[in-house]
Amino acid sequence: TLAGRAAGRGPGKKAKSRCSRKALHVNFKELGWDDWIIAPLDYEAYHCEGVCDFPLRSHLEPTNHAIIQTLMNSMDPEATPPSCCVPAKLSPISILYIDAGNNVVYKQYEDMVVETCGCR
Amino acid sequence: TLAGRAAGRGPGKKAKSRCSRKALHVNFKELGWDDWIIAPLDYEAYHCEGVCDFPLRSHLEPTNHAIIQTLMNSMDPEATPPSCCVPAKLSPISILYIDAGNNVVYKQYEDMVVETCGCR
Amino acid sequence: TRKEDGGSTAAAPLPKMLLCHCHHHCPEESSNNTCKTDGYCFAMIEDEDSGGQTLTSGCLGLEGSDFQCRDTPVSHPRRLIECCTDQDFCNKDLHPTLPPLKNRDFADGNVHH
Repeated sequence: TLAGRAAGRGPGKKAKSRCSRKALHVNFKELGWDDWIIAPLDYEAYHCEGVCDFPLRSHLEPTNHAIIQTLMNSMDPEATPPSCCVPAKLSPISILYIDAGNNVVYKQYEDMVVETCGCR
Repeated sequence: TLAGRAAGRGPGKKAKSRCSRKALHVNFKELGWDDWIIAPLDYEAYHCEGVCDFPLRSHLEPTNHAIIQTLMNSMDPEATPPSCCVPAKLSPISILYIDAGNNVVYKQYEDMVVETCGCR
Repeated sequence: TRKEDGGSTAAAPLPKMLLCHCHHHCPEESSNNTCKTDGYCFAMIEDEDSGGQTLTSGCLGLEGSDFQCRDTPVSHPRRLIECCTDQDFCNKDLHPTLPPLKNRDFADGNVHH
């Protein structure tokens, strides 16, 4: 049906989820880090997942290399893998923790949260 | 054997090729672009391929997010995909081509050749 | 300028962002099927494994548009992309079509000797 087709789900074709940001809830307690991390004990980090297929839209900020690789992949998928969906912009979070000297430290950790995803 | 394991080949475990730069020869003629590109007609673009597993070595320049995602993946591979092997540094090439106005143009295209790969 | 016959103008810096109609895989923050770009709007028709065809449209960045708007005639599955930049939502006026597959004609008995 057109609707099916409109939503990228041609009859018989499993819906391809394209490169986008998805949830990734990080729980430091589950990681076993609650012995040194005071706060936060969890945060939303997100992650990037999905196919990078032609054409690579502008919001995925593809490099020229990613575009060339995507074209090569559509010529011969066996010979060349597609480009990969990865974080394009990241932001920091601050963590309160106890360091090796038993001091309480408040530090900003860069690149901890995905803001946008891209194909590279 | 330790050596086998050291080389990433645990017993029964298919050799996992770790994230590294691999060949990707781009032939503009094969892409059907020899009608607008004068030179070069081919170039070595390389591409990045291989697993990003724990620990992410320094030469892969992992972000904090990639490290956290890798740890979450090793906790529950089904729930969280690993980080992805992608170009970390790229370099340009210059192309001589004929534009829509039939002018011969010599232009530098950024990010056309992979210099190094990383896990993101 | 419209870019589907393989020509490309040396990209004069586009002063303002172009609005395009987007359908399938619009950016997360987009609303009512609209996206924004410093490059081109596109429309693309693509064969599906099942025999049907999919029409998609959206925004392409300026970087790489020389390559994406030319595409390669050797892609699998078959597809045809058309790009434009002359006005906002110019891709609403793009209607790329794919010629019927040759062996399909044979299969359908449409081959005339």
